[in-house]
Amino acid sequence: GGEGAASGQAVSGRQQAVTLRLGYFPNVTHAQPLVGLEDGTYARVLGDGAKLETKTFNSGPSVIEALFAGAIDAAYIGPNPAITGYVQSGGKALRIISGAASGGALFVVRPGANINAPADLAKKKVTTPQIGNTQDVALRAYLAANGLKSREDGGNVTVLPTSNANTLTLFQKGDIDAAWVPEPWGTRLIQEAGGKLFLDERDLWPNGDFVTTNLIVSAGFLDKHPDVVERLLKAHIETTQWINANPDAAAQIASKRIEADTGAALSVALVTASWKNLRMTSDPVAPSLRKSTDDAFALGFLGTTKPDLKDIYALDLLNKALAEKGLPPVSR
Amino acid sequence: MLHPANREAMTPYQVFRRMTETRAGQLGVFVLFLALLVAIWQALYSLQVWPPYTLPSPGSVGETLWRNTENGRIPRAVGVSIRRLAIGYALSVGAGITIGSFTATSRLADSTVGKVVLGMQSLPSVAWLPLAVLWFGLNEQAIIFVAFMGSLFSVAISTNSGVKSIPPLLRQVGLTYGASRWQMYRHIIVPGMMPSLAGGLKLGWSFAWRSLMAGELLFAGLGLGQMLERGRDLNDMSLVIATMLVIISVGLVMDQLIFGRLEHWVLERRGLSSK
Amino acid sequence: MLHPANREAMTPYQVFRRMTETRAGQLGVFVLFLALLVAIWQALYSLQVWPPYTLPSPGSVGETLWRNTENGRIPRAVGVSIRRLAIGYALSVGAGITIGSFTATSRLADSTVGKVVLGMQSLPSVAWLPLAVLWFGLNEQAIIFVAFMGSLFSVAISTNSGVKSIPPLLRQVGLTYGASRWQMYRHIIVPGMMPSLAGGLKLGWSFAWRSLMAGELLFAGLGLGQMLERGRDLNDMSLVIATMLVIISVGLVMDQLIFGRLEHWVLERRGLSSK
Amino acid sequence: MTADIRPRHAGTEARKPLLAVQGVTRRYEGNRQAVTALEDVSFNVFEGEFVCIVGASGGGKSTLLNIVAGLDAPDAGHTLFDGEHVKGPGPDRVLVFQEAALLPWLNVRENVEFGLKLRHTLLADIAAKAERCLELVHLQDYQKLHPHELSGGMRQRVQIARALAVEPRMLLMDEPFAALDVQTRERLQDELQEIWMRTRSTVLFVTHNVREAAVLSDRVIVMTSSPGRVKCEIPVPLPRPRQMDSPPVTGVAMWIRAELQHTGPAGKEPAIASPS
Amino acid sequence: MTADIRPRHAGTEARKPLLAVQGVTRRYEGNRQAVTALEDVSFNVFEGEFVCIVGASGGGKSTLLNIVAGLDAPDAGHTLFDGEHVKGPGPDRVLVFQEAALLPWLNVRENVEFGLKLRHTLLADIAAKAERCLELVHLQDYQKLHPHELSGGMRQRVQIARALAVEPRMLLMDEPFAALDVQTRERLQDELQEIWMRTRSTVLFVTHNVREAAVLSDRVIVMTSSPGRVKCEIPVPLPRPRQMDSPPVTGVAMWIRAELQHTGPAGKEPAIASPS
Ligand SMILES: Nc1ncnc2c1ncn2[C@@H]1O[C@H](COP(=O)(O)OP(=O)(O)OP(=O)(O)O)[C@@H](O)[C@H]1O
Ligand SMILES: Nc1ncnc2c1ncn2[C@@H]1O[C@H](COP(=O)(O)OP(=O)(O)OP(=O)(O)O)[C@@H](O)[C@H]1O
Ligand SMILES: [Mg+2]
Ligand SMILES: [Mg+2]
Repeated sequence: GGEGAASGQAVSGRQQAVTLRLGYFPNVTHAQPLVGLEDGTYARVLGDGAKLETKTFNSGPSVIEALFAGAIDAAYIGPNPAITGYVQSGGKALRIISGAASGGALFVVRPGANINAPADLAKKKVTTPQIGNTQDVALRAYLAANGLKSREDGGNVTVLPTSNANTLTLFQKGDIDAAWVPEPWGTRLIQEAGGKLFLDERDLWPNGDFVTTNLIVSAGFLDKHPDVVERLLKAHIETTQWINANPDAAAQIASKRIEADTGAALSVALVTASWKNLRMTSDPVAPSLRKSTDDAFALGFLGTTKPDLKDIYALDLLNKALAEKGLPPVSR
Repeated sequence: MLHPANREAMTPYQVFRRMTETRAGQLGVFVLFLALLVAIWQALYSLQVWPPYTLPSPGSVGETLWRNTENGRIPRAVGVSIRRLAIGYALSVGAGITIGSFTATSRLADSTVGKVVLGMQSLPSVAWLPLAVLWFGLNEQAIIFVAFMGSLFSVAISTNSGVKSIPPLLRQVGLTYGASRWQMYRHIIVPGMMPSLAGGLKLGWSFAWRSLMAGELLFAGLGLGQMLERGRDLNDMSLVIATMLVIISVGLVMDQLIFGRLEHWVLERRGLSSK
Repeated sequence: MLHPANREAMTPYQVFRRMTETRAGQLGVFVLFLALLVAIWQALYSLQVWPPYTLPSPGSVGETLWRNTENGRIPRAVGVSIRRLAIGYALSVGAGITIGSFTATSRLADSTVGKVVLGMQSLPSVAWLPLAVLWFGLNEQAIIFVAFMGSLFSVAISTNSGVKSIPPLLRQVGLTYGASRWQMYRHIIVPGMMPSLAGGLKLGWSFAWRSLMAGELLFAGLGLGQMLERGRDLNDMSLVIATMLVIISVGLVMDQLIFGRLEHWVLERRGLSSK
Repeated sequence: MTADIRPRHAGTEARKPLLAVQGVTRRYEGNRQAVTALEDVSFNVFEGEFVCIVGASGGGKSTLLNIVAGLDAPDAGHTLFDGEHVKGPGPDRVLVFQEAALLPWLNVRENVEFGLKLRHTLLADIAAKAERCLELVHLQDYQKLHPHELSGGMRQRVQIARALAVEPRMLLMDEPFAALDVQTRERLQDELQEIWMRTRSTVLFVTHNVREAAVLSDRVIVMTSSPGRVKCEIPVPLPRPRQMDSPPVTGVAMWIRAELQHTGPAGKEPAIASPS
Repeated sequence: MTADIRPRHAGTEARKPLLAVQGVTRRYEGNRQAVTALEDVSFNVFEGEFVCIVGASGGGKSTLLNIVAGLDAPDAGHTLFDGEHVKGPGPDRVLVFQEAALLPWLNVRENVEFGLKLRHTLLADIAAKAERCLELVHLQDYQKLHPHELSGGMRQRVQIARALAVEPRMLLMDEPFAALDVQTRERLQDELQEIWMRTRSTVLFVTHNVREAAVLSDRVIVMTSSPGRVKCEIPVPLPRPRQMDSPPVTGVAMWIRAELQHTGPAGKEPAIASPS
């Protein structure tokens, strides 16, 4: 990070310090907070006017729980919990203010399973991380596009939503034939369990872009402290740029941060390898979120009325910050 | 039950107390109590103490309950969970009683196996998930195994302390009539530990039940644990609370049908009051 | 302890039995037993019954244990978890005994609060997570709350059955000496339920401990639960098993230091054998 | 002990009784079998009186004492203590149970102090009284033992000491001396009489030993069994102290024994007539 | 019952004793206080003999019976039963406990059948024997009750019936009749003698009632207390059946009573000399 860079923001002395409580996962898809918190960029850019507190989580739904309960103000999070959080609160609780990462989902097959074409998936066992999550929806949509169906829909592909950790064990044991998983699991399946890459999800999307991580903020906080949110976005953008410029140094920092947060290290090599399949970007890739929502709704995961995502994005501040840095705006 | 004439002179508290003298009255009081709890809940909701997406209204939870009952999801989940529980728990009761009475009657076993059992009891159910997957793969057995391990040690421990709390005089009765080791178990140890075991079995059951909820997270294979997780995953508090209510009800029904009776029966024939 | 002369004539089984007659000997036998278990483990590993990534060698687990102890992670995690546990459990014991003795002595309370307690006991700890966040935010209190709720009802239930299993004769002694309601609690009910409560407190403790492990998943804030979760996430079986061993050891030490003594003390002054 | 030949209970008929048992009936409705323990039992006990109850095993004596103590309630009839309805236990009536009802978590001394503590007696008084009562029952050397470490007779003696320590208005004793050897028994009989005379307390005493009844009591109530009823009352207006083997005591004992014959349930006479 | 004037135990000295207690010592090392219950106790009991043990409360009688039954082990000395070291309980010696040791989860009848069941007696025999023993103790109408629904005396009678039902080689009885009324007690004394003569079993019987000892026994062992030692043995070579109030029995009873004087621990004599 720009260690020596001067603080761009002057803070008025009379203003009371606001506390910004930021949630994230100690995981490779949350690169910006890992790096930016560790090297101090966030604290520096937020300045004296805002005190930063961080909380780490293991799962998206618990982030939403915390946001609903008013225990955090902003968080890095995957698209699906963001959607359910928005829908469940009737559009009241949260806004997506930026993207953070794109890509990073792999469909890996076990060599012994002899899967060479989509049709070979018939009568095979495939796992996804969680029923109704991004990868689960993507797999089911992919099956449908290739004329296959999961067992519960009357087809012959067994789709088993199970935790990523179990997937690795089952893959090693040879109990499952394929898995549609996010990073770093895709890389781990390949490196540690001898899996074969069958499909990189990027190949299914225009420009290879689909959103993996968003930055969300609670609607109330955005109303009250737009200035703080703006500075958060600046820190986010700055860190994103730095990571893209210095991937190896960033991987070192991220690995260190993960170890500090969780007490267990994720090797630098694994972080680097996983990031090869990811792109750090502020663009929330809005069309991919919409498409994913539509697929999920069609598969029956989002209730009985078609979800309305009209106000889910609040990108004005992001575009303002991007403009200040001379970067092109993003669209919703 | 109550003479109307008496009623007038009684305070509401006395009326309720009187009601609890009969089984039907107890049920009535309980239902009234539940109604009171629901009323408080509705009040909290109406006062908007918490936003509605963190505390849904009783009405919306009721609606979720009804919808999922009607479309068969809740009955199916309950059926699946209870089946798993029944198997896992039955196995753990059998094995637990065996281990527990063994460790309680042999000092050597107590200071080896017994100590390990004590330690194992503190393992959370999630610790068994990797092993379950490893040994059984993703299937019913794996889930049942988690429920089994969840309650095994607690049953063993309560059996152990149940055996140890048998008055020595009762053992001596068995001994003086020349009971063999097996006869001691059959005629003294097992019946003698019943009062204390009854409570232990009840707690063991809730260990099994809670572990089952954890075990059902192994993979999405129906069951109440999965339904709860689904509610959390979708941040659907109505579904979460509806599932919690179902879990509580199953717990209560189990207790009334099995453990309450067991305990009452054991205490009653010993002349220990159940009041 | 043992006369060498005697030793020759004894079978190994008898030697071990003899050893368990003293405290130090018991420890010795236990250590030997553990050594045996480790040997079996090593044999399983060497025979490649399971692939090494699912069953790591004792050596690699030992190495993980040692590394994480040296760099202070395990001591810190243990410290954090035990602190949380101590607070949550102490609160639940206080509240649980109050609720339990209340429901055991009032039929009205038993058929209202008591029933709700029975139902709540079957709720898995994860069900408390949303409420914990809602009421306390993401902080220590929230985690402690989960541990508290995890054991509260079990303590209440064991207190309840402990009170109910007090021989009526002992109550009558209190009554005939004119004990007030408070004196009955203080002098008859509380000491009278101790033997049965001692076991209940032990199980309550493991409920608290297991719930804590679930509560620590609320956010990644150190603690053993988090360490276990991490090991699972990384499929680092060495870390998983090392953490399990730490959890088991904490459980054993707690038991030896607190519950074992409590139970021994209670049983001993009542003349109930602990053999 | 000095001779006491005052006519203690002259004109008792006119006085108000301390305890009035009136038409008391108690039935146990077991799940398996119903038992009538007491049927229409009535009698009075006057202040300062020493009344013994004798009767066959299973005849409802313990049930009766429980009811008087307020630990059990009759199905019909009622008991008046000092003119008031007995509705529950009270510190004015203390029961010495037939079983050695010691609190297992207290040692001998703490058990004896139990009643005193509940009454908020001064600490110094507690110590002194407990000490004295332990000496009475010859257990001063066993103060620290717990109940399970005592012999049957020792347990019963602790219970007696506990009751004597609180000096209640009325002492209800259910076969208190049954587990004691002759010597201890006689000593405690003497002590009990001495305490009774000194504190002017009232005693209701169940015993199977007819000689004990004759030596101790002002009046003996003989009960039949199945169901338990009052068969008759035998007055014992002998001067005190009485000698266990004196002819008047032997005579009264023989009278009680004669009344006791055929108090058992009909049709259950012993196959071999007992030679007495 | 017919008169039995056979010299049952002539030449007992030459015969091998059924039970030989040799130098038995038993100390309880409590945490708080150590108690010597028995010190160097030795005596023999011959096949078919009826031996009574009398002694002060806390004198180690129950401890002694426990040791003979094999439920407790001496710290020094040993017991031989039928020439073999007693190492544990065995079906040839059955103990009637001082407390009413009934199994609370069994009803009266099941309690009586307990010992028979353990011995794999034929079902029909179990029923017949239980029936007979219940009648002996007059409890045939209370078969279905559980122990907590019984009176103290009834509980003790159930225990006696349970022991009699198995007809053991040696019957160890610890104050079995203490809780019983005179009538029941005398009837059971008679029954016990009758059974003893019929089955030729051996009985070791603890009692506090000196007359009971005189009426029942071939020999009385008098024990001192603190620590428990054998003070003396009194032979009772009277013909049977004996009458409770006959002069020889009264004489033996007075002899036992005299031996019992001053058996208690030194310095603990009653303040008031008992008048007997
Ligand atoms: N809790 C109970 N439930 C049922 N029946 C009972 C209960 N307590 C006593 N009984 C019955 O009541 C009758 C009288 O019992 P009680 O104990 O009063 O006799 P008792 O005169 O004291 O006899 P004992 O001299 O043997 O002590 C007995 O037949 C007994 O079976
Ligand atoms: N488990 C025990 N622990 C410690 N001391 C004991 C134990 N059992 C008995 N004693 C002591 O041993 C002594 C003898 O007890 P025991 O029961 O044998 O007497 P006993 O002769 O049967 O008396 P009683 O006539 O009162 O029944 C007593 O002083 C008692 O305190
Ligand atoms: Mg009685
Ligand atoms: Mg004794």
